Amino acid sequence: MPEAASETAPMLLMRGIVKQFPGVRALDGVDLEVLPGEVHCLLGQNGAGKSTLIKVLAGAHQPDEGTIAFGGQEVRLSSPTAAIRLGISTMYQELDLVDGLSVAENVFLGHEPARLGFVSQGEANRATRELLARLGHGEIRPTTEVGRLSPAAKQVVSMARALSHDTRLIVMDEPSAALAHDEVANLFRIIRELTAQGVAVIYISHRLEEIREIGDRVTVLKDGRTVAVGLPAKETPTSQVVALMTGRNVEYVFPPRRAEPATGAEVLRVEGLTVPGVFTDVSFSVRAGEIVGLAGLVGSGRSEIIEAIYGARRFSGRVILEGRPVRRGGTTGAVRLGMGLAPEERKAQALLLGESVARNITLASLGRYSRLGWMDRRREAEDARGMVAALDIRPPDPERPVRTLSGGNQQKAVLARWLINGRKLLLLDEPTRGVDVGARAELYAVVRKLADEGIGVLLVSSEVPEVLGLADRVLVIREGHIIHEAGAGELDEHRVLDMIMEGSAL
Amino acid sequence: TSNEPAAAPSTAAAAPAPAATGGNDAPGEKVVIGFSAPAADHGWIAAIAKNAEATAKQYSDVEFKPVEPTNDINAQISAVESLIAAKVAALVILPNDGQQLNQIARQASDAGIPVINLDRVFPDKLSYRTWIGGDNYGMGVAAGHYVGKTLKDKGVADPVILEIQGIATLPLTQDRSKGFEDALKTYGFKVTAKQDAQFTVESGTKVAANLLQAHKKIDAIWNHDDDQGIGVLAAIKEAGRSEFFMVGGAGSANAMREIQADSGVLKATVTYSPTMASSAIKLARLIAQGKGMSDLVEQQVPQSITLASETITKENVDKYLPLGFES
Amino acid sequence: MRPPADERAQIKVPAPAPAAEGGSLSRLGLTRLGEARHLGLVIALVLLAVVGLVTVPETFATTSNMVSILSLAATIGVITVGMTFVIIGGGIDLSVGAVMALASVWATTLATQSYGPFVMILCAVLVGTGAGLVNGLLIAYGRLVPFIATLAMLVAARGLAQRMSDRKTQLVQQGNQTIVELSTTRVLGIPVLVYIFAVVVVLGWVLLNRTTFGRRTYAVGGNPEAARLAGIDVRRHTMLLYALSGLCCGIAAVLIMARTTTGSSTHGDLYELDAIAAVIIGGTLLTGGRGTIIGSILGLLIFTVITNLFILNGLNTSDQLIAKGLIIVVAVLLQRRSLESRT
Amino acid sequence: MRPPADERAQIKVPAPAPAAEGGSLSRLGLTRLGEARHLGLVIALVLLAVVGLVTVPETFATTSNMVSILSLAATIGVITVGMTFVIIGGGIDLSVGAVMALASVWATTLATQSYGPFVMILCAVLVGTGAGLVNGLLIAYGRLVPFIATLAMLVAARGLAQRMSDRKTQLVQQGNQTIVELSTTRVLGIPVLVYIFAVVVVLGWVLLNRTTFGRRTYAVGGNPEAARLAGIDVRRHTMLLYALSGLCCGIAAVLIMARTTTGSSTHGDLYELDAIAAVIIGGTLLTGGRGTIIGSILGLLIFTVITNLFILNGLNTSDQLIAKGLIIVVAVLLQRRSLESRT
Ligand SMILES: Nc1ncnc2c1ncn2[C@@H]1O[C@H](COP(=O)(O)OP(=O)(O)OP(=O)(O)O)[C@@H](O)[C@H]1O
Ligand SMILES: Nc1ncnc2c1ncn2[C@@H]1O[C@H](COP(=O)(O)OP(=O)(O)OP(=O)(O)O)[C@@H](O)[C@H]1O
Ligand SMILES: [Mg+2]
Ligand SMILES: [Mg+2]
Repeated sequence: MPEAASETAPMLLMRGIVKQFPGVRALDGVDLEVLPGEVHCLLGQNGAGKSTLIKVLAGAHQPDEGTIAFGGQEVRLSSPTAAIRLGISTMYQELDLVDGLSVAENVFLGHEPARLGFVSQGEANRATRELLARLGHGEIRPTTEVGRLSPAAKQVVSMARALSHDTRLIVMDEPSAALAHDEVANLFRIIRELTAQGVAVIYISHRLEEIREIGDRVTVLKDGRTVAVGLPAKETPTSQVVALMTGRNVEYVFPPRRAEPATGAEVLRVEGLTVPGVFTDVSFSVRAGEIVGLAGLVGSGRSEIIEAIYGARRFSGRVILEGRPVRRGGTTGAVRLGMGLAPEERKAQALLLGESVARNITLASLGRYSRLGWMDRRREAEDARGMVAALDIRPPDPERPVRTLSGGNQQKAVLARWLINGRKLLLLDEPTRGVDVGARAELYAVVRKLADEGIGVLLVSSEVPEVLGLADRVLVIREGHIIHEAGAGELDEHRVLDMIMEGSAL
Repeated sequence: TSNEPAAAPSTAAAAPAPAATGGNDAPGEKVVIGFSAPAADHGWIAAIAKNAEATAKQYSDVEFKPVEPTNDINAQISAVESLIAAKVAALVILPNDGQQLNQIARQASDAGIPVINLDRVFPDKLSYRTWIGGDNYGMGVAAGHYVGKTLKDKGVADPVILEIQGIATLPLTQDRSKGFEDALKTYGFKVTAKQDAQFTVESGTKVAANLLQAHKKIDAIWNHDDDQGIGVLAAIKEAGRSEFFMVGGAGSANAMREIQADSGVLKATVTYSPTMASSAIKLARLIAQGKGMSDLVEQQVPQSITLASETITKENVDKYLPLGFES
Repeated sequence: MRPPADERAQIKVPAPAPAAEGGSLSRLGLTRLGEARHLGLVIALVLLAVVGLVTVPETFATTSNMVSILSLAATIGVITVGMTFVIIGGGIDLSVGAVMALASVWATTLATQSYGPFVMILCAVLVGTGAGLVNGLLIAYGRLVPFIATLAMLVAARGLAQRMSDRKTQLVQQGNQTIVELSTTRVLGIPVLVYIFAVVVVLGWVLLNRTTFGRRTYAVGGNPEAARLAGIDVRRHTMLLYALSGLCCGIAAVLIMARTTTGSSTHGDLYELDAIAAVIIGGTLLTGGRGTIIGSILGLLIFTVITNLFILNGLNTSDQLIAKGLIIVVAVLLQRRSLESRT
Repeated sequence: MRPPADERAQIKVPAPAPAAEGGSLSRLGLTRLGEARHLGLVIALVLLAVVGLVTVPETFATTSNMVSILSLAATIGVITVGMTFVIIGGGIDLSVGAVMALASVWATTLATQSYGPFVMILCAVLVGTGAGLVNGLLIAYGRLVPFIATLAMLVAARGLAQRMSDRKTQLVQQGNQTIVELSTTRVLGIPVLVYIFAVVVVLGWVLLNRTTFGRRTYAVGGNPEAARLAGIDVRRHTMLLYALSGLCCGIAAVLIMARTTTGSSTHGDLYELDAIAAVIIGGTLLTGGRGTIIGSILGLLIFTVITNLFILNGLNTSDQLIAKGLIIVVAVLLQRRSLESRT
């Protein structure tokens, strides 16, 4: 198919696109060429400019320089509507849904089926139901309020919206970040359907194996510039792609595990933990120096387990930290006892986006930098600077608003918040979501180093290879129960997948 | 009201024309008179401000220096401070609240500036040179007598008498209510229910509409203020009620025209005339120039002057109409 | 390495379902109908009615008292409808009372009155809409914070109203009594002005719930960036929301002229607080994106019934105020309770 | 169009650096110092001063006039400091004026006055803090919307103040003139009450910028969920913010007693609107998480100077209001302009 496509005229041709934000040259002359019916992958580190480029393509940003030709004609995409009219629809990276509206209302937002301004809601619901069925998610009701859906379901709604337009080119900005990998397979099925009909797809992801599976050709961005065009997705070696993206030779590997199982004291012990309706009777323990991974499907209750341990939700059962039962003191108590949580949704749950990196890092340890409430700002700044250097947060400027950092660096800032505070137990929920390859490797190294220093780590990730590669021990969760526990070395991805979906290992 | 087609005499003209009595009106030494009053967001207060300004304009020897009217005590204190700093020859002050402005008035007096206290009285006599104002208690008494006598004449036993007050937190409101109550007592009557409005048309409508629901049969209503009375009358008309009569307060031209026409429930109003502002300016001028009132024997202006509250009915309304203020 | 595609497709179905399925039916059916979320308000109203029936049985439950409550609610009710749109759309309008006053004054000047009642009505509506448009332009295109822009309008509109009326109360003249008749004429025992109120509420409800304009209002308030990316002209829509609120103020001005037979710069004092409070008690979020017209109207009725009850019982203002504060808290707690028990 | 290749290579070295390098310095140095963002306000103040110097040259620039401006600003200024905390913390407090009135009434009852001036001051401060605590409890633990909870407090506190004072103005008695002396005694030509205002501002600034409490306030307002997950007790902190605002109202009550020699249920009418407006003009976001004390005080001074200029020029109320509306819009536009030119 890609071979056939390459002979036809390009559907989209972007040349020399420049986009300047105040103080940032996000795009510095990007070229992009997409053929009809192909899956064109866009790769690049966090902050390389991928999202900015597709926002230009969606008419959401106006480029400062450069030309765009669509279907052989030069076009000006002056607004999102202009792009939609041309047949370019976009699934944005930051979910672009309105929580207060229903699924159907979101899908048809801006182009509601209407007569004289009166929405025909029945028609919208019916069309939405069809779209969702086509996406393999007939169970999502068109009338449900979107705010009540899980992130994965929201992603599906976003997809349905993109498909609700009569579209010739669909842009997907990290659609798989919120999906577990069975969901991803479903996504790929739909992408294949689309391309078979001649629709082109621009696909952005930080998971290189996905690129290999679905992609036809690859364009690599680095620092707002195109550094490689039209690489064959299946043939190009991973190392070459990574080198192009990062300018370095980063190995996409996990740091070495300790040789023998951790024998340190038990840091955390959980007994009969239950949150009714979410998970039941969960018991396990984490030793000092050990990384324990929780594997499971989206919605299997992993985040809730972590939140319950952290005191962020009500539970029954016992949580024992270093031999002492934790009383339900809420998150304040948990932090005081030495726990730290890097939550699932960085921006919504962890960061003060408008504040500086330094202030985000010290947020949970204000007490350490104050006497009688009075801040010792010099010591605070010093330590924050030290943390920025230790974790190699880039750019190494602790006073920069955290909002302007790339995803990986934001995640490092969240980790730094707990490192600076001397934790006994770290709870990591999807620590590498939306983080690029290079930064991932660095994060893995940091987590391993922490464990080696004697901290217990509980890790949740929807990427099974990550759990297997990083953790010492793996707990497999299905529908709120622990169904299997084993050393990471004894498991492979296929077995884990079988278990979390079928429970066949039981 | 401003839009009455019958070109009623202007408010300024409604102020008593300077009577040619002796040398009081002959130009004298040039004086600056400072003036401070609450915000003119209400017909009566607006008439006060206009009367003061119009009267000052009649004299070539008076420079009128008004400051920002405001309902915020704090800001009125500031305003008076600025007049003291400007060293005016006399100060006419209608305070938002006499007690709250007392200290600053005292400061003015201590600084040698004669203060003419208009209407709402300062508790400390050292704070002002002369007080001129209406008789709030007397106003209540006048209304009480009118209501009491009328009902007695009709032979109504155990009448339902309602009272619609102005702003309840003003001392003047409490004085008026006291007078009304005391006068009614002499006939053996008492007020059945009272509610306070905000001196605005709209609040009058709102309170009256609810009161009319609460009382299915009413004999008399006294409404403290003719401005809010427009709203009260509108609510009465809307409810289609007419079994009672109503007495107004303050004496606006509009109320007088209603009384004159005798077409509705409004049968009388008791005056509380904003002409007092004109008199206050005249007094300030005399005091600043060291003159007395030429009709009186004394060499100096008296320490206090209380206007009488008069009862205006269909019989005497023609006489009063030129003095009514357009609210 | 991974299970074959078709197999996975099978398995996948229930994946995000537990989240959706369980709650969706009850949540949806009810929230959309706007019944569950208003239960607390209805309970509060019923409690107030019971208090009325117990304390003043012979007056409270009469038709004439009900009509009176509705007449009282009409003016501010119309304003509340516009305010609901603005707040759902993520804004706030502090200028409503002042704009209503300005419209009432402008419509009752001698010049306007000389053209007869219909021109007066037209004038009020145009002045209201115009002021709303200015708010909208300042906020949408001048990018002023709504709080500040409408505060400035509040101050300026009151000043202008005082200036135009020379601070006098302007009577509706004999020839234009058609306007006053809106409040005095009754159809089936109910004043015309109550019908106008009802029509505005119904139109507002339809606009919010059945048209693209309403859909987009929720979107603009809930997530303006998402709305923009969906091709909605967020600025234009914002501007229209304030114009709509201004239009409602214009209609309210007609009603207040009918009720008080006057135009005055003192009309509508502090209406902004009452209207915003009614909207928020009605369950609309101050941050935008959520809310209902019915909730706002219920909230408003609670306030109106409270005042009515107090006056029927002859309570003095101080006690009224204290009780009102307590009732507000109780009403909101009741509403929260009833909402939570559902979820 | 593009810089030469080698030059680019230079810039590129740290991955997202080109973005960072340019803006960070200027952004940082200036925004942190809080100077750039206040430039517009300072310009607006200077323009107003110029107007003053031109229209009333002999009175405006006098010391006594400056002192008068500061005395006028003091009461509401103290309230504005508390309001700034509440708004940065993501809330709003509509009850400030009413709570101040209640505190002033409580402190001037005959019973309280019999214990002397210090007990009166203590009483005002305690009543204010207590009312603030009730607000805080309702909001943080009762989970009422701040707008509604503090509106209920506004209404109830006014009612209670009227009831306690029997709607009468209560004079500070002869024996307790110490309180009045706060406004009449001058040190270096400046009344003590201006010093109190200054001390409150400085303490507020220190609390916000130099203590953990201030840090937490920004965090709680900026992202309450993140604050909670970072171990901050968001509820307790929220409660303390309202108590702090109440404390400021208590102090303001002392100042208003000093200035007016009275306690009264009518004190502080509509102060809530003025204080909120000052805070927002000062650049604090109504959504929380951002803002400065200095901005709020500058915003307040703009309002006060406007009033002062009107007083000195003897403008009539209507024109004042119209002008005030326009000036607000211009000041905010100026501020926006100056902010934008920096970024
Ligand atoms: N609205 C904006 N204002 C200022 N700077 C921006 C804006 N949007 C993006 N940037 C900056 O532009 C650069 C490119 O960002 P972009 O979001 O396009 O990266 P990306 O390749 O999508 O990264 P990621 O993989 O983390 O999503 C970054 O430095 C970012 O901080
Ligand atoms: N606030 C909530 N209200 C109701 N149900 C919820 C809520 N949060 C989560 N759930 C439900 O609880 C279950 C567990 O969800 P959870 O997010 O813990 O799963 P997870 O394994 O962490 O998946 P993910 O990888 O998406 O985080 C799901 O059925 C989810 O829909
Ligand atoms: Mg991106
Ligand atoms: Mg999760």
